[in-house]
Amino acid sequence: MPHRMHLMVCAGTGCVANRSPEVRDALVTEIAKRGLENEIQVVTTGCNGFCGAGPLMVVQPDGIFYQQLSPKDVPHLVEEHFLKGRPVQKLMYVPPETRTPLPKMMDIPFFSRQRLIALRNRGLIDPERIEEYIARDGYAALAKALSQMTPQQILEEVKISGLRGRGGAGFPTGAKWEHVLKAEGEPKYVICNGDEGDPGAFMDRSIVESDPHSVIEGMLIGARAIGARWGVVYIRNEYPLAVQRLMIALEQAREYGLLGDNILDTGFDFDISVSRGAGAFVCGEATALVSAVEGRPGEPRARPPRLAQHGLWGKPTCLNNVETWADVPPIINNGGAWYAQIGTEKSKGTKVFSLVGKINNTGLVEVPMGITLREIIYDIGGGVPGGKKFKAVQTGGPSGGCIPNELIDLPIDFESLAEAGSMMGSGGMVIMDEDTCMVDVARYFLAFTQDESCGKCAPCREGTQLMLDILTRITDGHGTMEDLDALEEVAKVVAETSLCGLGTSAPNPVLTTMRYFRDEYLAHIGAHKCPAHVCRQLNTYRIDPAICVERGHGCGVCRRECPEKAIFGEKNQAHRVDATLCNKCGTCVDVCHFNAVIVE
Amino acid sequence: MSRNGRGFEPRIVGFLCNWCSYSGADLAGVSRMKSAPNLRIIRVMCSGRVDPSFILRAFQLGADGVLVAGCHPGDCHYQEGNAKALRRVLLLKRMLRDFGIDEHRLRLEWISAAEGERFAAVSTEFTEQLRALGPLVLARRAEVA
Amino acid sequence: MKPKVAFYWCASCGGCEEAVVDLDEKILDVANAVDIVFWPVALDFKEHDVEAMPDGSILASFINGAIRNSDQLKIAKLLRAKSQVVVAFGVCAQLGGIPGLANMSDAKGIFAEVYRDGVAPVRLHRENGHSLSLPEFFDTVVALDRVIDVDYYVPGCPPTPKIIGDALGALLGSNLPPKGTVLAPDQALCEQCPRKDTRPEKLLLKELKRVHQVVADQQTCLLAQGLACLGPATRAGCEAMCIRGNMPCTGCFGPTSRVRDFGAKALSAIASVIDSNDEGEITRILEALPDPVGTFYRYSLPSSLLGRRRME
Amino acid sequence: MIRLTIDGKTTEVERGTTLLHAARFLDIKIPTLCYHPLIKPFAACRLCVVEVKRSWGMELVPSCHVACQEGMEVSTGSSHVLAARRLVLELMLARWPNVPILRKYAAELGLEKPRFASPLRDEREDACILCGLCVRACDEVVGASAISFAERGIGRRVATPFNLESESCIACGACALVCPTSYIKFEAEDHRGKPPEFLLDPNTAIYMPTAQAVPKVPSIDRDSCIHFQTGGCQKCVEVCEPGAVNHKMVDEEIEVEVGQVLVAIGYDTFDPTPMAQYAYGRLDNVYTGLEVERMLNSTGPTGGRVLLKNGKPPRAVGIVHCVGSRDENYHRYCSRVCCMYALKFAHVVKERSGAEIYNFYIDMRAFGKGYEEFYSRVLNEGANVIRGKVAEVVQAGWSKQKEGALLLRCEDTLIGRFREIPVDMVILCNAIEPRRDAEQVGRLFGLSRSPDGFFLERHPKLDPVATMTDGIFVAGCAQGPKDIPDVVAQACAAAARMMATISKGEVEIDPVRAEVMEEYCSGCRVCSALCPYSAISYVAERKVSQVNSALCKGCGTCVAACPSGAMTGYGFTDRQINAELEGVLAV
Repeated sequence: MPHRMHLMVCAGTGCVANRSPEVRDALVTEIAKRGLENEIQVVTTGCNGFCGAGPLMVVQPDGIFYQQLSPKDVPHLVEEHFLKGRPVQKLMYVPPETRTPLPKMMDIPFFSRQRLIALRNRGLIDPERIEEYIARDGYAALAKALSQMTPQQILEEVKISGLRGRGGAGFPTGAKWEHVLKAEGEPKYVICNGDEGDPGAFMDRSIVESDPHSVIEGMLIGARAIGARWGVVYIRNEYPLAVQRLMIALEQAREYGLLGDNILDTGFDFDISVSRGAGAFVCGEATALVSAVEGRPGEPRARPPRLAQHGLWGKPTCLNNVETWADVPPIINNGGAWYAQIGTEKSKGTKVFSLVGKINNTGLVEVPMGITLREIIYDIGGGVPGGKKFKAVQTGGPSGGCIPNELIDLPIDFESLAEAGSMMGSGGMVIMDEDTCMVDVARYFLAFTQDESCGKCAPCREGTQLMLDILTRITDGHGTMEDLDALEEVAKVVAETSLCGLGTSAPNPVLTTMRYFRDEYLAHIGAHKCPAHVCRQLNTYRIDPAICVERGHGCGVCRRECPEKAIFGEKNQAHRVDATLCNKCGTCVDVCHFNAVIVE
Repeated sequence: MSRNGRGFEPRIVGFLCNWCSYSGADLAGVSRMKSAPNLRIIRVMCSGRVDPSFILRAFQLGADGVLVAGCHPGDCHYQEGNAKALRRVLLLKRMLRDFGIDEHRLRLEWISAAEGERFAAVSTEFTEQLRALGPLVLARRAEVA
Repeated sequence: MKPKVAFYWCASCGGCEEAVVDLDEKILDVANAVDIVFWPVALDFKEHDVEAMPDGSILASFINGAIRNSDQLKIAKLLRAKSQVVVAFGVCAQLGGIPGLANMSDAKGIFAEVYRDGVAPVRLHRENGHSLSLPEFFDTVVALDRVIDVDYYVPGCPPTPKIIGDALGALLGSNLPPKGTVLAPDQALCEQCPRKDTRPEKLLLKELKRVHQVVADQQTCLLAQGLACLGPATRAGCEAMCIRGNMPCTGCFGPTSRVRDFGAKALSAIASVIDSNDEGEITRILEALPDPVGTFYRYSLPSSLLGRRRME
Repeated sequence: MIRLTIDGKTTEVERGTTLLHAARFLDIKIPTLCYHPLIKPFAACRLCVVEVKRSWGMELVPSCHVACQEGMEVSTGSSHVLAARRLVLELMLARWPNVPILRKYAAELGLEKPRFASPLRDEREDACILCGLCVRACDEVVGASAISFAERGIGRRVATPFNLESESCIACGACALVCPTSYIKFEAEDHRGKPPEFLLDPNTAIYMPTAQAVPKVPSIDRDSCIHFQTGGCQKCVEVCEPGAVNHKMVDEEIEVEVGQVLVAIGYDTFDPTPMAQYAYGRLDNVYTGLEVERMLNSTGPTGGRVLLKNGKPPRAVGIVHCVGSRDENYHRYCSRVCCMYALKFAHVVKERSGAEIYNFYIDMRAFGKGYEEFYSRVLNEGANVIRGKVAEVVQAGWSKQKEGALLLRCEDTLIGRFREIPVDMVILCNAIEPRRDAEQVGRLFGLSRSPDGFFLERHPKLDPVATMTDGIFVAGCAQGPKDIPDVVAQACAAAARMMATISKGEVEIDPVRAEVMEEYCSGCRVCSALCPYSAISYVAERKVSQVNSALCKGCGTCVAACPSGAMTGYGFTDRQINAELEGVLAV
């Protein structure tokens, strides 16, 4: 008798970190205790996408969405909902503005506004069982491609779809495949770039964790189209769960005859090996990735020749991002035209963004190209928490730029973001509110790219170092106007003359922050003030005598904790800070229970 | 029989090899070196040419001493001629002893083309040595019939 | 009238006499062909019989043995006078033979050795009216041609029947060979040696061995095996009888006509094939020839260049 | 062929030519740092960027790497390009302010001082600017891959694995050669562990022996050429258009049939090191005659100028005659040429450096034609000659400070007084010695040697160029020390002698040789082992030995040994020698 109810417990890395397996175990034991084990089946799925609400569970078939579960809720939940059939209000999602819980997952705007293609199977299948993937039309596209379509037709379909690379540059995938198809040299290779070095980006991870077979199928179809013999998945070793699930998926695919020799009896031989990245951001760049796979130091080389002519082991190679490969099977199943309807005139299909930062609904968002920032932030993201004002969004990670509030209605696609000075990038979207200092953000991202620079070409190696040095001086209050000009000049030249993507895109955060938030720079340099009070050295700390005495009764905690002994005052009297001694460490703000310390 | 009144003058036969000892003797002469005149020189192409019969014949003809002089080992113009001479003289010396002839009467020396001094010294010294030994008197042939 | 021949033996071991008898039945042919007038060992003719013959009446007299004492000298001279041709028969007559080795000492030395502290022989002994005289014992043994003129020589110790036969044939034949010829082939023994083809490419000896020290291989050349075989220096003719008996040749057929002193030539040959250039090593190898005179002058000491040992 | 326009000049280049080469072809100067004609382009310094017109605008590309495309429009000097170059340089100067090549390029672009300073500022002039030329040369050209980049980003530096001394480094110096800032230095040490004053041996793997070399053709020094050690490089092959360089050439031994040989192997010079009193090898500026000859040579290390080790000209020079010659402990003979070349040095050194000259001699042997006149001329030019052997050369600092750094202590036998002459440089006229390999050469040609070790002539007075063996001649210093006129004379003499025999057409061989009388030979084989020239062979069918008269040299050893007297030696038959014996002992 099939189970009447399925509990889809999320086991993505985010939820696992919040101990979702304990919730699942509690459920299993509780169901067993109640003797319901052959009626209700507990399924651990990949990342559901709404990481901010984890650990979460979706009860199928009725689609009830429970969030922020803990093991101690389980007995009550099982009895109430699963036995008595009354969903538990307390555990449901409550949108910030309306206060009324929304039981159904699809009613929650976070999910309803999204359009899932790459993440089509998220939260619906157990990634470690190929049968569930096949159940949802898995490998149907491959069968169709191998048996009913010629490589040329596959290529045609992808071209029609208008699919463009989701790695960041947005190079038309069809054109890239054609280059590799035409290039001489045997054997040919297809590579899946799962490096995802951007801080704050985790969409590739969750695709591989929740639906590894979609990537495998995509690569198989791609290989068939361009006549490749071998595939390599370059996956970050810092994604252990993704690596593990990928290995399981590859093994299962081989058992089912979907990888190896004579796939599906069509005489097509193809197999995939896994190469684990050692954590260098620069290895996300195609040529650096190839040399890393070849065992040489991860250092980009000058192009041309492009990978299509001279890639892995010197043979023609087609390198695409995880998301790009994941989009291929639906295109084959539903046809390129279907895919081309979605998105804007030049940027077709959907893009997965990892919505992080100062946002209520943190998580993975797959939206059609052309959607505006406002919709993502407010409709899907649920706005900025804590009543703070939205200030800017940083897209494309350290290679991207910051888009100010004024451009909130910017439709998102490759060209629009580039015009705004940023770039699509891998899809990282960091929301910043008024408490974020843009200069510090620029410094943070530059510190990252400077540290990750491979050091091969002079402009990137010396330029990032120099820009970081200037920005640090500005955030320390020692910046001068000449520094600002020099910073801009260096940024431009580094962007123009660097050898690889890292160098050319590293200045974007600086250039965009200076373009849209020049006033903050001037504040730091001229007034020696950090509007967002993030740059401590520019803050002055003052104790509000009224609050200190009335509420705090001069408790003196700040006086004791101050490392520089810069706070004076007696019990029950207002304390004050001696500005000359204060090293602006901010400890007093942290220790005062009564928020008596005012930062200007 | 003393010819110059200085007592017994030994008669010495010297077999000198053409390439080394004979040239050495010539060099001694050219360098005006003084040496005993008793040596009667017979030039042979190599000390290896000296047949023991000649040596016995020399003694039989009344020689008091025989000198065989060749090149230093390894220097021989014919590579190993002097080695053959060495083998024969060693065996012949043993036989002379049985014949009652003092083996010092037969002498084998290595003298290179450059050793004029040495040649002079050897011939003078050999002469004095034989003078001390005295004449070699062999049974005259006519003794029997 | 059958030609008269005479046989006589001086300092001889009697081997040559027997050699004549060795002709077996052929002795009869000889007997028929010639009239033997003097053969002390076999026929009872006396000295005075020969003295009675007219000079030159004997066609050929075959004298073997070296001249050791005055008696032998006398008869040798007598036969020379009575004969047209004198043949030195056997190596003792030709070169001095084994008796010639006595020249390593003199009469006094030999008597001292033989009679040690007993009575030494006295030349003339008178005893109650009778006298007994002995021939004079010469100090030095000499070969026949030192005392009389010898026409032909028959080498060997003893000459082999074949050599004797050939010699007689030559003598009785029409054209006589030139005076002084040695009636035997004029090449070295190696010519007739059965082991001729086993000689090595390079004949060099690292070791010399004495006959009693080793049992020689029957097939290969004895000299190549390190035994001092004097075949290369010895005249052929005996068809290598000793070598067929697996013993090295000791040179009894004497030197070839071109060699004046057999011992010196044999010494030169043996010394030359010693394979070493180092004085010490050569001396060590030569230890295997303790008695060079005995080895090289076994049959020809009297006729050698030095002739005898020099006595103090 | 590809057509493109650079700075307005259109030109045609072969497919695959890089923009940099095309520009240089039009002699447009583009600065480069990490580019080297013999190494694959690296495109890391980005100094060589030029502007290329693209559909979407102007793109800066590295000209050293990007190949020309049909119809490309390139600008190498636009303000945009120069600004970019200037700033890249400024970034590098910020980190390495004093590197000469950076300052040179910066000056060309009108950049004086960088506006900013890198936290990792390195003031050294010979700092490493991470251009990677050394690493790429070692890897691609030499093939030893002994060094590589280590660490990443700003920490990037050139290092050997684990900073340990690399075993695969073959000390070929390629890295030092290509390093634009000489950050990698190549120190050569001579056998005394000191940096060599003169580099007598070639300092590059392929070198022209001297400017006046005959034939004037470069040759490869097999020990220092990289190709023979790692199989890589062969850059000389690449750049030689006529393709004349061939690493596969090996010495081939060719056999030449000659009738005659002239042994003229010359001489070696005496190494004065054992004569500790002359301090050769211990004190600086003490040279042998040959080293000074090299110094005076215009193509020599000092270009012909007389210089001390510290580069300054000497104020006083002492020339010591008879070093190792006319000396009981070393060579008793006089080396004959030293006096005259010592005087030549006196004349030339005085003329070139104006130094005070002191010649220390025993007897001034100016025996040749015009020699005495030269000697008096040198004396007039002010050379001081002191008759007395130098006892010792010491460091001046020992005794009271005289002007020179070295002191020559000797006894001036003409005035009977002990003197100490201060000089800056000492020239030792070291003796001429027989060649070290004279022993082997002598044995090869059957030449015996006179007591002084030089080859022995047939007759010192009557036949100085012939030797004991017919057809073998000796000339020049191989036969004894002599100067150039005498050597030339002897060479002509030897040549004349050889021509004489050649013109005669046939060679009289010595009548003296052995022969077998086959009718007497018993085939006993005693003789065959004795012949060193294997002239005696055994005829199997006739079972007799036989002498090959061409090979037989007539030594007669076999004649003496032939036991049956079947071998005779013409010229020295037994009968002849016996007759001689009877003759000499007749009286």
